[in-house]
Amino acid sequence: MAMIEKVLIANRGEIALRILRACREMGIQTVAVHSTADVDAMHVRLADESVCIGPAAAKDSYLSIPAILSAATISNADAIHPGYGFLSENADFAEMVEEHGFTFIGPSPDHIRLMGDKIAAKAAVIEAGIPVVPGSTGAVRDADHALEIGKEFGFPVIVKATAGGGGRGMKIAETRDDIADAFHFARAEALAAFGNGAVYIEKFLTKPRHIEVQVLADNHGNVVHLGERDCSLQRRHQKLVEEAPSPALNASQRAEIGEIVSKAISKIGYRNVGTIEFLFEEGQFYFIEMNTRLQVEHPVTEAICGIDLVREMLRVASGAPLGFSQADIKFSGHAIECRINAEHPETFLPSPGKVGDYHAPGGLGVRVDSGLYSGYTVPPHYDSMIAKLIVHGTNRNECLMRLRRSLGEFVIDGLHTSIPLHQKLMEATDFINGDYDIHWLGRFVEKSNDSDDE
Amino acid sequence: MAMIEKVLIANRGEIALRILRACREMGIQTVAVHSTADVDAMHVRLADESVCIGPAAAKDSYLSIPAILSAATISNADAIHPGYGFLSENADFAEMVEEHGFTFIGPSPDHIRLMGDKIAAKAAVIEAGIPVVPGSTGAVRDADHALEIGKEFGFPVIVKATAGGGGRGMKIAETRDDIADAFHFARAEALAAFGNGAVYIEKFLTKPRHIEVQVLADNHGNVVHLGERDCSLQRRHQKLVEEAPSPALNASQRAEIGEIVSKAISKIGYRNVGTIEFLFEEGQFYFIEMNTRLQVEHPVTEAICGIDLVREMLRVASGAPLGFSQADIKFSGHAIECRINAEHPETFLPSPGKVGDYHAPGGLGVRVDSGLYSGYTVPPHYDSMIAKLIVHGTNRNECLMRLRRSLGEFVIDGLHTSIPLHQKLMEATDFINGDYDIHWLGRFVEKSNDSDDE
Amino acid sequence: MAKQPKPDIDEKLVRKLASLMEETGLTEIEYGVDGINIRVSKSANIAYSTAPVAAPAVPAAPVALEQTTNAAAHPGTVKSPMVGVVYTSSDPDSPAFITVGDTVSEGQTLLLIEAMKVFNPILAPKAGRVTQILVESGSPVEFGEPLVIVE
Amino acid sequence: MAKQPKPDIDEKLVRKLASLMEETGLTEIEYGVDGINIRVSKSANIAYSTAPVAAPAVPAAPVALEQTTNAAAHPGTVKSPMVGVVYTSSDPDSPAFITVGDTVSEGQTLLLIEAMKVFNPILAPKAGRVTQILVESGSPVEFGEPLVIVE
Repeated sequence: MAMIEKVLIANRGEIALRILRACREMGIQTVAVHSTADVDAMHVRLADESVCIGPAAAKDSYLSIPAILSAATISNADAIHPGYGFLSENADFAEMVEEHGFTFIGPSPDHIRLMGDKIAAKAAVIEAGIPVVPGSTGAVRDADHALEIGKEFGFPVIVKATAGGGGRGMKIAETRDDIADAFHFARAEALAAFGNGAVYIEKFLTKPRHIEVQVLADNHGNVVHLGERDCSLQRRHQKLVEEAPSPALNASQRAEIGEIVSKAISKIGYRNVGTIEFLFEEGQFYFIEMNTRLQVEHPVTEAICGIDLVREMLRVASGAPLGFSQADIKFSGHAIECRINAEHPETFLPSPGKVGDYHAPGGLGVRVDSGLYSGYTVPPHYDSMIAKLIVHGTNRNECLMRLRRSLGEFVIDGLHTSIPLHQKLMEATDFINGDYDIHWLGRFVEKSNDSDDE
Repeated sequence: MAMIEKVLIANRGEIALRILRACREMGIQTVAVHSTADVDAMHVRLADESVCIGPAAAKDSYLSIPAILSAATISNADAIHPGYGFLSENADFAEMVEEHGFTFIGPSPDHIRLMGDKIAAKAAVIEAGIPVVPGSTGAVRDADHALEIGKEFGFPVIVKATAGGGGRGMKIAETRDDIADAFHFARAEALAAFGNGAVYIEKFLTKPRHIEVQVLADNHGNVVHLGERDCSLQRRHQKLVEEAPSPALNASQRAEIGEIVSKAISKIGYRNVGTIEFLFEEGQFYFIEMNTRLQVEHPVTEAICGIDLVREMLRVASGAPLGFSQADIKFSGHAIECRINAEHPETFLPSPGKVGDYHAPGGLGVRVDSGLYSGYTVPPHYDSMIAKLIVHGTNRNECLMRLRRSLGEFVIDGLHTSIPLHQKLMEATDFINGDYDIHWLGRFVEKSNDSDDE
Repeated sequence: MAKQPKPDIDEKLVRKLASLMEETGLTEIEYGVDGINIRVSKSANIAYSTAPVAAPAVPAAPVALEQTTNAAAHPGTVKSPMVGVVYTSSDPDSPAFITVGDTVSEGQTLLLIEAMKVFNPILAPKAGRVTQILVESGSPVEFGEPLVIVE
Repeated sequence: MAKQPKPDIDEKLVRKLASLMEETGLTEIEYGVDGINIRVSKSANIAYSTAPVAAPAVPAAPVALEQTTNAAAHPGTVKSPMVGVVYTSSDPDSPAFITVGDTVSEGQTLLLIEAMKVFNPILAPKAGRVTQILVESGSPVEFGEPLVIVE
């Protein structure tokens, strides 16, 4: 593959600006595509060229494959970066991009397709040596069999109807004393609900963390992992704060899971960036899924590794080999990202509209990725994330202090934003102690809103 | 000494904000002092407390020792950070600060005094093993003696009247062939001008770079150096762009001069941060002076070392030992700082006034230190520096590309700024190649203005 | 076109005013001298055009931009429903579907737009007279770009 | 000006108007002289009213602030010439130098301000009646802070 000279950025918002910046720093020309609602977007203003590809509705613009490929054709782009969301994990899009003679800046369509199919993905990663949530194969015969399996996996476990769904025919057994009851209950309910009493057993995680491992692979067989990110601070499956390294891992656990993941990626033959997401509980990792794209939270990894992931994506896509091996990658300090959304910090109602004064925090260790500017109007059609504040410090405490300081300097007038929620979070003892799981944020928000109402 | 709890910041502008940020990140309270012209300054708005100490004229406010000490008294501050400029290298001030029971965040008054006296400073550093520009001791007897000295120092050399000044009684000898003529000329002119024909000889540097070494020392005998900064891009002795590491030094030269400086600092018994400035030509260092304070360009050192220098100043001042030794300090990548002044980029006429749109660049590797915001009025009473753009990259080329990218994103409307000059600089072949000395920028500005006029 | 030679625009004057506006940060300048009257203004939104543009975006002269804007606002404007390449005839040897002054009926093909190797006919939304054709054959068009005015 | 040369823009006039506008805070100027007609305008700059204040700065209630502002604007206000600690009497056991309602003569001591262990007398700038004393003994004062109103 030849060096890429002009990239079409098939995305919007902060990530489009992120990609544009990386291109500009590599001397690569940029083409911004945008809907009619995004004509004033920062990255559209900054791009070398821009093409309007459709109306505000994403399905007719950012999700329209013909519009994007036509824009690439008329602008003579030679590669397309999909960003995240939209078409980034659409294998058909990746395939069509390549069929039309453009370079897709990401993994192969086959790998996107494989990881997009939950069952096939799980089978593939098991084969490649990645740990998954243990589950019984075939139906559980009787209560004794259930106990045997429960002891193998370790309690708690969950008994689930093979034909099940919608939460019926499911029962958790907290300890070995509960397993017989749970088995009989689940079987009876399964029989009543689905006419099929067959049940299977899975290990049940009560308070897992969400920890994901970033990988980077080239087309020449080189694979490295860039450590993990802890993304346990989620609410309704939306990540709000991410950090690296995870407060729950030590260096040997990091090296161990990293090596497992690198080997698996190598075996699967994956290329470009990717993330393996895990649940983590009591020292064990359990595969959730693989994201075959750049992630929102990639900057925390960049901060602790000193590696520009978008630059690496472009280099790998142009056929270049990685310029470093695993031994060259050093983790330095701690980084936290706060996602700042245009939404009410308590009700979470979206808050699009015109930005009044805008002033981003500055100084040592502070990075802001945002397409906002004073006078910009946040359109109501898309995701509410309007800025990312990424802070780096030599250790987690320094990082937290810097985050407090910079959240206090951040001015986004005219909209409700999640800044006040982040400020509350930074004062929460559990968060300060790194003591949280994937359920923690939901409870924190509820409690915090309740106490505000008093 | 006890931990510092409240710091009075005896400065203004970006450095006052820089110090405020470091304090906030350490949980230290801040007191901003300001003149009537700076009531709307960013750091005044952000400080925990602020005290108006006088009218706009610096001599009645930022240079008024009684006003600053009174402000420290009434606000119950326990330490004073002088920043740079103003009273930062005033030994009497440092002394009075300590006499009044406050901690001076900087070196001892004696060290400030020593290094403020050019002759005493030179003697002290020679004693401590620091190389200086070679000069003859005592008067030169005759042309043969002059030749002997010239051969010892290496040509060119400069013959100077012992009683001289104002450029009279001075003559450069480019080669050994010129030395007799130069000696006779200088002696004759010296005799005519000062009634004293005594002359001495110094090595003459034709195209030196300005390279300075950053040191950090605690009160417990620990000294480290943090590598060098190349500040050769100066115009009329005003630095405009600084970088670290210097394109002219290799790792062994860095380690060598660093060790010489560390040893000297140790011998002199200096504490807190300081900078030894050198001229550098043909592989040799020649002492200019020592700055006994934080410098404007300290962020490039922070970027490549991952050390927060203001935090270290505060820690050292509170009596804490350095948390690292020389072996712990790793230099990573390359950093460049652009000083952005409120002045016309060609005429250099000051351009104070009201800031219209203000938008700082963001993204990976970009740091902005500035007290500007939209609607702020840059007062005409003080230094014209309004922002510092500091960019870090894994190597010098990446750094330059990132600098171009971020200069292109920087919006400061309503004022003339040096941004266009920086943009020109980034395209200059000599600068790109790192091939410049202290005279280069002056010539570049002249040439560049001339070609614009065509 | 018109019979009498219209007084020409002195572009230099306008440019000078524009650069003065740029320099001074004004948003409007009206200037009248020797029978010439010029008023230039810049809308608040576009005030951000001194803004973070490293390289100039889509090359479009201010005058062209204004024309496009006017065309976009015209009620008879047919806009491009997609991004692609416009063609004024079915193949290079055939005559153009329409020329300025033609009367067209509703549903008549005005142009073709090629996107993804498919040629999409652009039909007249109503009957009328073609008063302007704003694109050239073979040129790229964006979504929403004015193509033809039918009055 | 010349009689009939090529019409040119008088940049100086526009610049002068622009700087006048800057100075005066006007948003529009129209100017006609000697057949020249110039009108300049500028969209209003939005005040940076909601500033980046992380922690509230100097604790001062809005009302108190307003009072101070009013006092600062009063022509009879005596302001502090230095930062320090104000005293209303020469020592704690002595009576205050002045009380509200007192008539004072020019040069009479109103208060003391201690700075650097030195007590500096604050003298009445003119004869008059003390209508307000705005500070309490022992409290810190900034430079320019209103102390007393003498009418």
